[in-house]
Amino acid sequence: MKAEEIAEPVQDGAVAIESPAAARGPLAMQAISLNKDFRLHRGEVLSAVRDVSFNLYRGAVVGLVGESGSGKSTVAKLLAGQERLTSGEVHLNGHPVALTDRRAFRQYKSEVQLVFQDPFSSLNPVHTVRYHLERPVKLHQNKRSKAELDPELTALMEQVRLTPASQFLAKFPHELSGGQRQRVSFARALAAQPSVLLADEPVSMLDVSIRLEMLNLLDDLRERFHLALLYITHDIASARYFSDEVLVMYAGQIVERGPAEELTQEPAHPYTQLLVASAPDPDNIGSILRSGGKRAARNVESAPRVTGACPFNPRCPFAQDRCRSEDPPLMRISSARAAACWRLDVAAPQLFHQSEGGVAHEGLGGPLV
Amino acid sequence: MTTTAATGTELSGSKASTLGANGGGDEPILDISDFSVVYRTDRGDVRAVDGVNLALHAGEVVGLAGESGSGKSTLAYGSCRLLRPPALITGGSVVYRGRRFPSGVEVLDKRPEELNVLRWREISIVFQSAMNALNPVLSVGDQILDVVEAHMKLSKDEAVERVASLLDFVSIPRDRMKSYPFELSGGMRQRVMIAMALATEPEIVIMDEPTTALDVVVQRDILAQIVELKERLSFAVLFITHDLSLLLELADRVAVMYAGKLVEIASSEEIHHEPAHPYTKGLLNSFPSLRGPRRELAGIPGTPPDLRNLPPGCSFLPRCPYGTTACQDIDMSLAKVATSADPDHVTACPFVLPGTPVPPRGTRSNGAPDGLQPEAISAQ
Amino acid sequence: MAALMVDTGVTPPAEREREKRERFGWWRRLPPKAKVGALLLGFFVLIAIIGPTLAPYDPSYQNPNPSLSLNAPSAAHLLGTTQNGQDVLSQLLTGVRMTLELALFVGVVATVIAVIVGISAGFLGGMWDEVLSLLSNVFLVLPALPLLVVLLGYLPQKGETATILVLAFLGWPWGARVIRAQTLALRNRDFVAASRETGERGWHIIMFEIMPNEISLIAASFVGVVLYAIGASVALAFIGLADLNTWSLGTMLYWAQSDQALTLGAWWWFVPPGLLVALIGTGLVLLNFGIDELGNPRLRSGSGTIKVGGRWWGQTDPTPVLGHSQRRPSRVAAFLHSFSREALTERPTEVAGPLP
Amino acid sequence: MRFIVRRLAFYAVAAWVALTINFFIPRLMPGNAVEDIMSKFPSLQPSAYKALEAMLGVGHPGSLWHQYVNYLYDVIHFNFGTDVTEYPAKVSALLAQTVPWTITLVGTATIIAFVIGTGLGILAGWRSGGWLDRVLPGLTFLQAVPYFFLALILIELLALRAKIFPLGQGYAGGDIPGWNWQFISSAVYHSLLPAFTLIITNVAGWMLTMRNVMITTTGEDYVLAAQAKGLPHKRVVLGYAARNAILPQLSGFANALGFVVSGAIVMEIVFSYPGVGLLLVNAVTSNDYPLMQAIFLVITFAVLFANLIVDVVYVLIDPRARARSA
Repeated sequence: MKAEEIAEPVQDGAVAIESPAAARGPLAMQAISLNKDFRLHRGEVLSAVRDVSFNLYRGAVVGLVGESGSGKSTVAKLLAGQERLTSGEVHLNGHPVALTDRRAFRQYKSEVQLVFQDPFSSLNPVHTVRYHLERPVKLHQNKRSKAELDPELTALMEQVRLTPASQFLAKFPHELSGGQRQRVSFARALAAQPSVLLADEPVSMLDVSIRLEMLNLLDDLRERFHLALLYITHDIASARYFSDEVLVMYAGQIVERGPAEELTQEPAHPYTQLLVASAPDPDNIGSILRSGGKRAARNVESAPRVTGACPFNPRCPFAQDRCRSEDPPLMRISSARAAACWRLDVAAPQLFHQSEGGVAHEGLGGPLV
Repeated sequence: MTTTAATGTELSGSKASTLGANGGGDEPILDISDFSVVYRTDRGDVRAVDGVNLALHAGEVVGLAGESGSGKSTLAYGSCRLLRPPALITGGSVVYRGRRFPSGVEVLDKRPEELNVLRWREISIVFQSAMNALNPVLSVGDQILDVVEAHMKLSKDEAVERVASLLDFVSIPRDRMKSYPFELSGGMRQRVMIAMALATEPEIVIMDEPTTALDVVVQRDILAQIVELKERLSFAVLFITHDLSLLLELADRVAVMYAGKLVEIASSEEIHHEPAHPYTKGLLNSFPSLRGPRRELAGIPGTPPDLRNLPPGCSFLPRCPYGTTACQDIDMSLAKVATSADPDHVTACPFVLPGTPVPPRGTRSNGAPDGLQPEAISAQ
Repeated sequence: MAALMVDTGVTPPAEREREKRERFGWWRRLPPKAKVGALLLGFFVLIAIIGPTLAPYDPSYQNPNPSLSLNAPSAAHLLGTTQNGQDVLSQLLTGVRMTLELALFVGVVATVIAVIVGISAGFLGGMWDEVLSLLSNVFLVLPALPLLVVLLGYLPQKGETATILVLAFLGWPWGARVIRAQTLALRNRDFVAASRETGERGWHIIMFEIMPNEISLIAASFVGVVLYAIGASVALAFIGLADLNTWSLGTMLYWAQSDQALTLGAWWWFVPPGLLVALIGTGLVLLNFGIDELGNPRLRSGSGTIKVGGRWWGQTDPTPVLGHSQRRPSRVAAFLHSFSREALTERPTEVAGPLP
Repeated sequence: MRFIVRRLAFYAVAAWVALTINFFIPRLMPGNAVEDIMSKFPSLQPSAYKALEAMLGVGHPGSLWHQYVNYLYDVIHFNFGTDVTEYPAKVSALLAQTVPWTITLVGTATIIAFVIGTGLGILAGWRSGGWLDRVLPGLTFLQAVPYFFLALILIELLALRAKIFPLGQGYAGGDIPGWNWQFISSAVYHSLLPAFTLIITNVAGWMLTMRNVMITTTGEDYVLAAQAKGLPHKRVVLGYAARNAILPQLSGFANALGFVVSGAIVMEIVFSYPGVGLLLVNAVTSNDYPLMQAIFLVITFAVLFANLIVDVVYVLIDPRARARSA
């Protein structure tokens, strides 16, 4: 059985795949066939994002997972309006977004906010916490007087659990720890009262011990304000922990998408399988690392991108001639899952021998390790 | 020593056998005892490492875990005396007992030029960021050659051949010798660092978060390579990382550090199944797992204490879910965990025995301490 | 000056010290170099302000009495007289004002140009950056003084305004270049993107997010331009390319030289103006180093050292150990040590390990 | 290669800007320069009026563009016109007499100052806090002293009073320029004091900047790594720290060349040294505009050429620049 026979190509990923996030609330944002090319110095063009489509729903978390350089941060910048789209459309609450002028941009910003990865560089060192929060409140809530501002700032600080608020408001960024700074970043984003929050690796620069606390805080905020949340990360385990739907990006494309639990427990795409197999796992004492490190000789260095081929084929153990000559589209595996691979029948056979919806539970690490 | 003409100089795999004679012996190859380091600042001394005892045996992988600022890097670099002012070693002893120094060398007594005999020849380091640790204007081959020429008596040709075979060893094509660091990918640079660390066949390799900056797949690959090389060359590894889950897979023993002190040492299995110290438990609870049921995790609320101004007694007390007022009186010395299967399992927390469940999440709001929770102890 | 360079970064201060520190916080935090520079400059600025009123004589008054020509310093003329019987001290007190005034104007004009060009090039990027950077780089490589000489050579009136404009015209590129580089770096920092997220306008981002982070750089480039302006204006006046009827430190040097003050042994006429130029310059250079050190404390003299066991340990020494006196052996001792038994056993004697 | 081509293009633009400024100065300045010259030099024949106009372009027939093109054509053919003061000597001949003196003296002194300053800076930066580092603030005084002032005092003390050095000039009065020992030794002897003054006023600046870069570089991980590798001290200092620190120092050197040359102009006046600086000032005082402009161009081109050489050296030392230029 060929992959196409069991998995039909998905024409419009945003529509044809039922997002598990849809159950949480109404549709907030649609990314439709986003493309972003960067012109490099010597006339070359880098396709950082290629044909990426997905939906964000109020109250739900969509996790976007990929390695550095996979284009996941560019997706966030495109959605936030920080980068210009090469082609594609973004819809907000059902209407296409056109950032034609300053006013439209500012209006968009009161709906969509981006939280940055590095809390050490996202706060201006010369300004106090108060300044960082006052500006968005003034601009988006039009509260100008001190009497109006102060209760709002205090409320914001309490929402991100920086108390006593008055004490923290007077501080400069360098007087705060990394976790406290990131809380300020959250508060600043909330001050615009957005409906969509894009979080670009919001915890990866923080210490391991406080990462979960921050993720839990983000989750609380999502629930309280009914936010549509895009969670971008390189850590697939935290995506499983935190999101409803997971999208896996490789070389600018979404190579697999599906409900977080199903996707991480039974990855279909060879790249997702590799990602899952590579994640550190404390339950895995006596793993390859400890038993003498039998290393599969993989070509992990990124090979030059060849157009019209599966981007993963140089590293893929299942690669065939077709993978080197034709770029696979996203193909539906089940109502909520899809993967872009010609060799799904070989890479993840158990997904197709079961009745739809039933998921096999023997681990998948096998073929790669 | 002459080598076969065909292959030139090659790295040995036979050190393991020479070590076999004393490999299982009790004498550690690196014995750090009562080691303390402060940073002198305008606003007082920062006690970065405080009275630490740690032993590393030949061929063993010891993991050193803790959050940033816990002193794990200071401990490792301090024991090689590589810390820069205003760092000052205020006491203790670091004894190195290698193949060539069976009677032991006190590192802290060495004069500057004498240290060069130990450095790299006996103890080498894989730095966290290879990009920063490699000289940007020298080719990677020349940088490895520097080490070989400084520590080994080889002819120029032999030295070059050795560099080439070292690159072979870490699966980098030989012609990359002439490449500069900026021409290599992140993974390749880290491999070059590893090749360089092994160039003189040291007995100890300190690895300072060698894979933190890399993507998980590359990270996995490089860790596997390190393990493989360790099996062949049998050096001891001191592996520093904030990622405890990684250590559990990799290390024979794990030492957990908090606020300049070691709070727990045990075998990886023991740390994983029977963590004794609340901080270790917290760290273990900080990693969402890909396998097993999805569970609510809490991490460790709060922030590490100011090292200039530590709370009395246990320095973890303000963040500890089990803390009692009695914790203000303990001195944080390591004591054996009687119930443990590992006879060498020690911890600095005298009150919590292995197996205590972590209290449910949600009782705490922010990083500020909620006050002590004596019932947690009585529940035990 | 060396005595002032006492290291402050090592000894923990006592409590009383800390109180004082808070009261004079900003001054105490200044690096010693900046303090010396600021004091020197403050002194000369004061002279520039009140100097002319203190001058005992009219600096231009030529005493017809030949016995008052080229008098050595005396009670009546504290710094002696010129060949024309003019009072040197009065000329100095007037000249400092003129020299500093000119340098200040040049500094302001050139710095404003530098800030505008540097920030627009760095912030706007693209074509703007290409053109503006090219412009500042071209002006940077053109040798300033010959061009100044040619420009002023054409001017029939070589007055103050002309000199200021010509000096400012050639004085901005260096500042523009460093400000551009800094703006480029800041523009890529997340906090600029974050303020765009907040919905801030471009000018607000420039004025309130980027500029405040460049204050020390702008100050440094201002000080640099002032230094250049003093040096160039004095040199131009010395060549004769200035209004020689006014009194500045440069014109004083011109007259002293053209009337052969040194050859006639009138050191009191020639040395003071030159010395003042050097002292003002020293003040400016020290101030600039101080600004650098504020931004990068590691540049402070002795900041990377710690005193242990009666010896200073530097950046590149092994970490010192308290209570161990590990004196650095002299070269002779190190040479002798290399023959000792200990050294021989520690020598690397092995070659590459045996084959498997 | 790309890098070199880019730099060459840049210097071409810079040269063009200098030429254009040069072309427009006489046209933008107030007054009639030609009348000015004619009245100052009664010895000039009326026929010289045309030549002056042609050179300065004042009142010249034809469009401005036409004049501009003619001007560029002349410059490219090294035709700087006729000199006024020493009429009818060619300007290019005067330049040929003076340029070698300046380049030899200023070039040598600048390179020596740079090498000594950088070397001392390496030592001061590596041993931050050492004695060399502590005398540094005192050296700022040397950096701030006006060059000509120091030179005059040294002439007074060392030449007039102590009679160790000659008073000035490029060579002794009786010597005839030529490639003979007597002349060369005389020239070298006469250049010692000017060179010495140039060096001591410039050394401190190079030393201070190099020290700062060196301190920053010493803090880099690769220097720590070199120490951890147990390399010999010399190798760590020179191969790892200084090798990297020299790169920003070289860019600074390139940028400062214009200033160094400026200082040298005043130096030549003080020492009556027969170089272009003295020629320039004489030209200015005698309103010899054509000569003034020609000298400005020559100095500018020399500085641009020196910059180009520094660029090439930079590319040779920095593999990253080499890769970019490939």
